[in-house]
Amino acid sequence: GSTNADKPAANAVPEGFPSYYPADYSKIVDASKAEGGKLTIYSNTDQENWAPILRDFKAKYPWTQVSADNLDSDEVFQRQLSEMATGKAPADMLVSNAVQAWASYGEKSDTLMEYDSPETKQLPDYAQLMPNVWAMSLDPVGIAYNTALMKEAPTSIAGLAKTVTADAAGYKNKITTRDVKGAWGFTVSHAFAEGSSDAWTGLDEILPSARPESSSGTQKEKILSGEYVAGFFISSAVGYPAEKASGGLVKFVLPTDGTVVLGRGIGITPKAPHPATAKLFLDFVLSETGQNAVAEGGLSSYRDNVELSEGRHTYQEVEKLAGKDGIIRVPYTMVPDAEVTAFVSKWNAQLGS
Amino acid sequence: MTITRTKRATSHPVGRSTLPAPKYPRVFGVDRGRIVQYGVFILLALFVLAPIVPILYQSFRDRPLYEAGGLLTPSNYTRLFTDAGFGQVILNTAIFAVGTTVLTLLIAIPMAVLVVRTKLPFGRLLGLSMQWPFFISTLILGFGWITLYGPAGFISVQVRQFLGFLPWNLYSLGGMAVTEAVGLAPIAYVFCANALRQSDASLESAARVCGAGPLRILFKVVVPMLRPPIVYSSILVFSMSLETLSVPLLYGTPVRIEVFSTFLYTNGLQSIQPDYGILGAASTIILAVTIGTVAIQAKVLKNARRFISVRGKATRPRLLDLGKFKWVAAVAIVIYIVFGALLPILGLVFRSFTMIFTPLANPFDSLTLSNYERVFTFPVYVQSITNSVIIAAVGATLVSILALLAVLVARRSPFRFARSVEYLALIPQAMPGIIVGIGFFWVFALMPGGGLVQGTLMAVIIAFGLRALPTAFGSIAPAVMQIGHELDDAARTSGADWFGAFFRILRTLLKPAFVGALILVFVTMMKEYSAALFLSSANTGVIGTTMLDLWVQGNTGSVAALATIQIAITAVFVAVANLFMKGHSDA
Amino acid sequence: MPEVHVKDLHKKFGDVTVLNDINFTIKEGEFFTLLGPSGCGKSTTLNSIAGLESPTSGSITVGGVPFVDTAHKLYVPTEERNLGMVFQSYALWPHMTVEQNLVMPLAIRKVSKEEKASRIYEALDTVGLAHLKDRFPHQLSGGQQQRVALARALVYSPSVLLLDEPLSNLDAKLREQSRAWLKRLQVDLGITTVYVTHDQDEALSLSDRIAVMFEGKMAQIGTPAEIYEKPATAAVAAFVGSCNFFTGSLTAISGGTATVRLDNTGLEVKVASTLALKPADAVTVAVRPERLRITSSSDAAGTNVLETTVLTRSYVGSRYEYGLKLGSNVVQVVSPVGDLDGGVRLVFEPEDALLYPGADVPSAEAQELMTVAA
Amino acid sequence: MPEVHVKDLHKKFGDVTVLNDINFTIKEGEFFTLLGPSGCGKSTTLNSIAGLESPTSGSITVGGVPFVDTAHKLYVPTEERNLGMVFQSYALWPHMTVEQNLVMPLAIRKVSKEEKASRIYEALDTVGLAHLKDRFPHQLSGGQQQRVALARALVYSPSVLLLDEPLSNLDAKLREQSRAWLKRLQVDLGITTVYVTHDQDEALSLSDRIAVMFEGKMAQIGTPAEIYEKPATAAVAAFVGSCNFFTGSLTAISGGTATVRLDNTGLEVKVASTLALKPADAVTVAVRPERLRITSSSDAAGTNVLETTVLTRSYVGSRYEYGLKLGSNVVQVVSPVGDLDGGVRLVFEPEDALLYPGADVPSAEAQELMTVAA
Ligand SMILES: Nc1ncnc2c1ncn2[C@@H]1O[C@H](COP(=O)(O)OP(=O)(O)OP(=O)(O)O)[C@@H](O)[C@H]1O
Ligand SMILES: Nc1ncnc2c1ncn2[C@@H]1O[C@H](COP(=O)(O)OP(=O)(O)OP(=O)(O)O)[C@@H](O)[C@H]1O
Ligand SMILES: [Mg+2]
Ligand SMILES: [Mg+2]
Repeated sequence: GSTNADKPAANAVPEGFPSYYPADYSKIVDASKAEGGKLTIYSNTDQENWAPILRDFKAKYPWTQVSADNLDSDEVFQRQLSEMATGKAPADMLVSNAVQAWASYGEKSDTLMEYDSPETKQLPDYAQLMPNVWAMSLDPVGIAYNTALMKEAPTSIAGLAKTVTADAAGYKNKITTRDVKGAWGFTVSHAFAEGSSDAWTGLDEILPSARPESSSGTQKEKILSGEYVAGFFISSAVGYPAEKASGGLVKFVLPTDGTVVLGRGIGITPKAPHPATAKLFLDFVLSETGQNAVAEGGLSSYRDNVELSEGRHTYQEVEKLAGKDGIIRVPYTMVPDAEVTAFVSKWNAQLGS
Repeated sequence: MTITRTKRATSHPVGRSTLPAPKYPRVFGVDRGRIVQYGVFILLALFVLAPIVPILYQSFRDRPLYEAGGLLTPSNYTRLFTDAGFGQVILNTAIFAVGTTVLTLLIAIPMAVLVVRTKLPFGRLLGLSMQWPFFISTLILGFGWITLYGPAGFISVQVRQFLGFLPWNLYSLGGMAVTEAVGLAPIAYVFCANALRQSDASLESAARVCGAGPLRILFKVVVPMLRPPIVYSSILVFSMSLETLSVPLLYGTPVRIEVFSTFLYTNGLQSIQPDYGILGAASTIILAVTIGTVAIQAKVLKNARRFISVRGKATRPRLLDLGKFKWVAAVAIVIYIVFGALLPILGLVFRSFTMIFTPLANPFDSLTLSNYERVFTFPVYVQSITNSVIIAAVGATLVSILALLAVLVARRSPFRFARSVEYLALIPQAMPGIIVGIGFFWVFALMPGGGLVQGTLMAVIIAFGLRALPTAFGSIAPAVMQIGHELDDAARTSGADWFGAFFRILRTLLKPAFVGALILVFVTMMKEYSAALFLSSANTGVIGTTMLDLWVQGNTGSVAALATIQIAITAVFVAVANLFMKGHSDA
Repeated sequence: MPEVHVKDLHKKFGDVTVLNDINFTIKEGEFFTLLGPSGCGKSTTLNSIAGLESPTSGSITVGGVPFVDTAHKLYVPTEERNLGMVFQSYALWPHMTVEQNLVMPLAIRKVSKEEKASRIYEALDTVGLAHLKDRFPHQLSGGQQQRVALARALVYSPSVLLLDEPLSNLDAKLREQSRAWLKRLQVDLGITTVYVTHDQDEALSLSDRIAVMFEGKMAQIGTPAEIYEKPATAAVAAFVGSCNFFTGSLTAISGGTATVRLDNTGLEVKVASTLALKPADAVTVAVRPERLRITSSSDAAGTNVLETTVLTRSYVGSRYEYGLKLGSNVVQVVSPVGDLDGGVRLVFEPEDALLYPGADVPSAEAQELMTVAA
Repeated sequence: MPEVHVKDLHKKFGDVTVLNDINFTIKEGEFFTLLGPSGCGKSTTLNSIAGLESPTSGSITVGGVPFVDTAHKLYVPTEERNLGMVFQSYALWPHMTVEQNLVMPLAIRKVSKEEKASRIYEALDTVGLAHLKDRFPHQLSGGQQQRVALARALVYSPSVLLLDEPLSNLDAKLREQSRAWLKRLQVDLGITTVYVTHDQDEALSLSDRIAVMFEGKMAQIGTPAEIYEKPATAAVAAFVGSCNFFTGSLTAISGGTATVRLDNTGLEVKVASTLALKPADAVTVAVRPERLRITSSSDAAGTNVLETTVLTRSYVGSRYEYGLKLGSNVVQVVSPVGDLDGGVRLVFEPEDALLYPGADVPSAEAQELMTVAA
C-alpha cells in the first residue's frame, strides 16, 4: 500500500537535477528502475505527514512504489535489528525521531549504509544528525493550552510555571507533560533540562501540578476536553493541527525559554534490498521540492527557501518565534544508563501524585 | 430353554446374508482416527508452544535475541524482582485483577439471575443488550469512559456542577477495575445464564413448596447453585485482566499506576532502552500464572459435574415473580447498559461526526464528515479495515475448525494425550498479545519457510488465532459435552470409525456450536490488535493498530470513526450469523 | 388431616387444553393416586394443588381453606399453602447437607432451635436416615435421596403430601422395595397424600383410591380393585394391568349374556354384560391374561373355547406367560403350567370377560405391538 | 449365528476393578441376559464385546473370530466387529430421518442402491414402522424410537445383537408391551442376542439364560427357572424376585432337613437343605412371598407356622400383597384373599424355603426398608 494521494501535485516538481548533483547521478536513477522501484520504509511517521512527500516523489520518479510502515519509535530499530539478525531484512530506510534509539542503533557496527547525499552541502550543518543520518524535518516541541480555561497565555515554561504557582490548588493535576519513562518523553525532557541553564527552577515549580501522559495525542485531546488546562512538551505534529481544528479553543506556542527541536532522522539500511531507490528518496527528501512536501505534510522543514504559508511550518519560523537562543537542538548521542536513571527518578520525584 | 416355538429362522435376520464389516486402511498399523488425533495434538503443540519457546529462551539470555554471543543466565529474574517498582506493580496488578473479577461477578450474577430466572419487564431485550459491551474493544470502551466520566468528561462536568465535587476518580485502580468489569461482565453473564437455563427448576419449586419466598429462593438456592460457572468465569476474567493493556494504559499513565501489562508495555516497546531480558522474564511469570489458572480451571471444571444436578425429565422453568422489585431490577440493568455501554458507544459515534468533542464547546457547532474522510483518503487505513475483516473471517473459520477438532480429541477420543490437548488449547487464554506477537515474530524468523509468512496477513491471523483459540474451545466444549456419547458409540457399532463418526454424525449436530464459536472468534479477532504491533507491516495493519496510530497523532475523531466502523461491521456479522443459525436450528 | 376438593379444574397452555373439567375429592388421610400415561396432565393437576401452576378456571380447597377460586379471583401463593411435596428428581438442594436441606423450611417458619433439632431428628428417623444428616445429596444413593426428599417434605408437618413420581428414578428392585416402605409410612402417619404415577403396579399397590386420567380428562375414579376388575372403559382396562382385546360384532344379547362374533377368527364367544346393545353393534371383548385358562388341545371344557398356537413362552417367576396366536392377534395368557406347546386351547367363562361398545381397542402403538402376520 | 465366548475378562478403571474374572459362553441364537444392580459392570461387559471398552485382560471370541485377546495384543476396533447395538437412550441421530438413520450403516458398507432400499424396507417392516421412514426421531414416540434403533441395528444383518437396557426409557405400560414384542422378534430372527438389564422381570421373561452379576463378579448363570427357583446365593434370591429373609442359627440338621432358630422371634422352623452345616452355624432362611401361605389365626396347619400381624395390604391386580410384622421384620406375602387383618398365621413347608450359610442378608438399604419398630 503506497500512500500516494490522487490529488495533483501542489508543489511544482521540477524535472532533471540541480547542477550540484554528480554527473553520473542518472546511474542511480537507472539502477532504481532496474530494482523495480520498490521501497520499504520503517518509520514512526504518520501517513498524513508522508502523503505529500510520497506523492511528489512518485511524480518525479513514476516507477517507484513506496510503502511506509508506521511503527512505534523504538520498534523501528528493534525490528530492523531482529530482522538483520535473522538475515531477512526487508526495510530499505529507517525514519524515526527517537534520538536515543537512533544513537544506540548507530553505535552498532554495520547498521547504516555509507552514503553522501549531494544535498548535504546545500543544507545547514545541523542537517547531518549522525554519520549517514540526516534530518528529514526539525520539529519543535511546545506548549498547548486551552484558551477557555487559561486566563494568561503562557509564552515560556517559566511563565507557565509562574501562573501555576500563583494558583497551585487550582492548577493541581491540570497540567500535563510527557512520561519520561518513554523514550520520546525522556529525550525531550532531558534535552530541555540540559539545554536551558535555569530549566529546573521552572520545572520544580510546575512538575508538582503536572501529570504524565504517554502520547501527544492523549495530551491534546485532554487539553481540549478541559481535563488539562495546559501541557508542555507537546509535539508540533500534534500541536499545529490541533490549533487549526479546535477553532481557537487550543493554542500551541513555542516557549521562549527553551524550545526543544527534534530532528527526524532518515538513513539507509546497510543491506537495503533497493539501495538505489533509497538513495533517490533520501536526496529527494532533502531537496527543495522534498522539503516543501515535508512542510505540506505538517512537519517542520528547515531548508532555507521553503515557502511559509498557512498550515506550513519551518525551522526558520521556530527561530523567529522562540528566538535563536531559545532553541535547543537535541544532539544525536547516547545518554549513559546511569544518567537516564538519575534523571528519571529526579523528574518523577518532582511530579505530583 | 424357555422358547417353545422353534420356527427358528434358517435364514439370517431380516432374511439376508450378513454384510461384511467395513475394513479401514492402516498406515503402519495406525488408523486414520489416530492420525487425526496426533495431527491435532502436534499442530496445537506447535501452534501454542512455538511463541513461548523464544520468550522462555530470551528470559534466560543476557541480551536481545538479535544480538549474537549471548550467555544464559538467571539474572533477568533477579533483576526483575529487585527492580524498585516491581513490588508495587505486583500489588497493583493483584488489586486490579481481583477488583475486576469481583466487580464482574457483582454485575454478571445478579443480572443473569434476574434475566433468566425472574419475570422481568422486557427480559429478553435486556438479556440481549447485556452482551453489547463484549462487542466493543476495551480500548474503545476506555476512550468512551474517559469522554464521559474522566475528570473533564461530559457527565463528570454535569455532576460536578450539581454536587460541587466529583464523587469518583476514574484514574485509579478502582476506575480501571470498574471499566474493565463492565467490558468483561458479558462473559461471566453468558456463563451464568447458560448454567441457569440448564439447571433443574424443580429445585426452586421445592423451595417454594417449603414456604420460601422469591428472595430467599434467589439467595439460598439459585445463587449457591451457580458456583461452577462463577468459579470458571472468575478464573477467565482474572486471567484476562492480568493481560489487558488498554484500560490500565489509558487510566494509569497520568497517575503513574503501573500494572503488569503496562509494565511490559513500557519496558518493552516504549522504553528508552528496551530490556528484552526483563521482558522475557516478566512474560514467563505471567505465563506461569496463566498455566496455574488453567490448571485450577480444569480441576474445578472436573468437579463441577458433581455439583450440577440435572436429572430426570427436563422440567420447564417457572419464572420467579419479584413483585415490585422487578422494576427496580429492570432499572438497574438499564442503568448498567445505558451508562456502561450505550452512552459510551453513542458518544463515540457522535464523536466521529464532530471536529472537537468537549464539554467546553457545543459539539453541534463542529459537525463534520472529515473524520471519515481522513480514514478513507489514506489507502493504508482503508486497507486496515479490509485486513481486519479478512483476518477475522479467515481466522474465525480456521480457529473454529481447529477448536472443534481439539474439543473432539480432548473430550471424545481415547487419545492418550487428550488432557494435554485441552490444556494446550486453554493456555493462550492470558498470554499477553505483545508477547504472542514477539514470540511469533521469532518463530517466523527462525523457522525454515517462515519468511513466507512473516509480514503477511497470515502471520497476523496466526497470532490473533492463538489468542482466540481458548474462546473458541470454551464455547464448543460444552456443546460437545451435551451430546450423548452413545451417538458416537452408535456410529461406531454401525461401522464408522472415529473420524467417520465425527464426519458423518457429529458434524451436523455441532453446527450451531460451531457458528457460535465463529461469531465469538470473529468478534474477538475484530477487536484484537496488540499481537499485531510487532507482526504487521504497512500492508497488514488492522483497525486496532490504525486506531492506535491515529490516537497517538491526536486524530481522536478518526479513531472514533474507525471504532464506529468496527462496531458496525461486528453488528452486521453477528446479525447475519444469527440469522444463519436460526435457519439451521431445525432438527 | 384435611380434605382436598378439586372442582371444575381447567388448564390451558396457550391454545392447548391440558386439563379439562377435573373434579375429585380426597378424603382425610387417604392415599389418592393420579394415574395415567405420560403427558395426560397428572403433574399439572398436582402442581395446581401445590400452586406451582395456576388453573385457567376452577377451584381448589384444602381442609376448608380455599387455595384457588378463579370465580372469586382467589389465589394463595405456593409458599403460603403449607403443603409437602416430593419431586421426581427429588430436588434436594445439592449445595446443602441433608440437615441443612431440612433446616430450610423450619427456618422459614422461625422454629426455635430445640424444636428444629428434634423435628429434624424425628423426620430423618422416620425415613431411617438419622445417621446420614451430615452428608451432601451427591453422597447418597438414589433411594436415600428420595427418602431425604420425603423427610424434607414431612419435617414441617404439612397438611397434605404431594408426590410426583417419587419412585420413577429408582432402579427396578429398589422401586419395588421402596413402594412397600412408602405404603407403611403413609399408613403410620395417616397423612392425606396425592400421588402421581404412570406405573399401574405402583398405583394399585399403594392407593386407597385411584383416579385414571387420559388426555386431561378423568376416565375413572375408584378403589384399586374397582379399577382393575371393573374398568369403566377399554382404555382403563388396557392401561391398568394387561388385557387382551378382541373386536367383534354382537350377534345376540339376552339375560345378561352377550354373544359376540370375533373379527379375527369368526368364532362366537359369550360374555356377561349389562350394556344396552343391539345385535350387529360393534363391540370389544376384553379378557385379562390371568382370567384365560390354557389347556393342551384335547381336554378343554368351558363356555368359550378358542383354538390357538403357542408363539412364545416366558417364565415370569413361579408362573409362565404365553404369547398365543389367534388369527393375526397375539393373545397373552398367564399359566402355572410351563410345558405347553404347539396347538393349545384357551378357555374362559362369560364372567371372566368384559364387554365394551364400539371397536374400542387400545392405542395404535399397542395394537402394532400385538399384531403378527396371520 | 455365531457363538460368543468371553474368557477371563478383567477390567480396571484406574485402581478400581470393575470386572473381575468374567467367563461365559453364549450359544448360537440364544437370548442371553446380563442381570444385576446398577453399577455392577453389565454395560462394561457389553461394551467390551462391542469394542467400546477395551478390557484390561481376557479374550472375547465371536463366531470363531477373536475380537480381543490381551495375551496376544489383539484388538479389533468396534467398527470392524459388525455387531448390532441398541442403547438405553436409543442414540438415534436426531438430525436424520428414520430412513437416513438406517442408510448410514449401509452407506458405510457401500451397499448398492437397490439393496439399500430393500434392506431398509425389510428392517423397518420387521419392527412395524415402514410407514414412518420419513419422520425425524423427535417426531416419534419413545417406543417407536426404540424400534427404529432396533431396525438400525438389524439392517446390516449383524452377527450378534447387543441390547443395553433398551426398554428402560419407556413408560411402565409400554415397557411391558414391548417386552413381549421383543421376545417374539428375537425368536423369529433367531439372532444371538446379549441383553443387559437391571429389571428382573424383563430378564426372567425374555431370556434363554441369565447371568446374574454383582460388583463385577458372576454370581450365577442359568435358565430363568433355575435362577428363580434355585438361586445360588441369598443375594441372587433377593435380586431376582421378592424374597423374605430371616437370619437364625442352626439347631439340628438331618436327612436333608435343617432346623433353624430364627433370630427375630426365637421360634424354630424346618427347612429342606443339603448344605454341609453344623449346629450353631449362622444361617439365613429365604422364602418367596408367593410360597408363604397366610391364614386367619385359628385354622393353621403346616410344618412351619409363624404368628404375625398385618401391617399393610395392597391390591396388586387379582391378588393382594400383605406386609406382615414378624418381630422387627416386615414379611411380604402374596395371597388371593383380600380381607385379612389383625393377627394372622404364616405357613410354609420345608421345601418352600431356601437355606444359605452365614447371616447373608440383602443390602443395608434394603434391610432399612424392611425394618419396623418391634
Ligand atoms: N408450561 C407448559 N407449556 C405448554 N405445555 C405444557 C406446559 N406444561 C405442560 N404442558 C403440556 O401439558 C401436558 C400435560 O403435562 P403434565 O406435565 O401435566 O403431564 P404428566 O401427566 O405429568 O406427564 P408425565 O408423566 O410425562 O410427567 C403435556 O402435553 C405437556 O406437554
Ligand atoms: N470410564 C469410567 N471410569 C471410571 N469408572 C467407570 C467408568 N465407566 C464405568 N465405571 C464404573 O464401573 C462400574 C460399572 O459400570 P457399568 O456402566 O458397567 O455398570 P452397569 O452395570 O451398566 O450399571 P447401570 O445399570 O447403572 O448401567 C461402575 O461402578 C462405574 O462407576
Ligand atoms: Mg409429570
Ligand atoms: Mg449400564
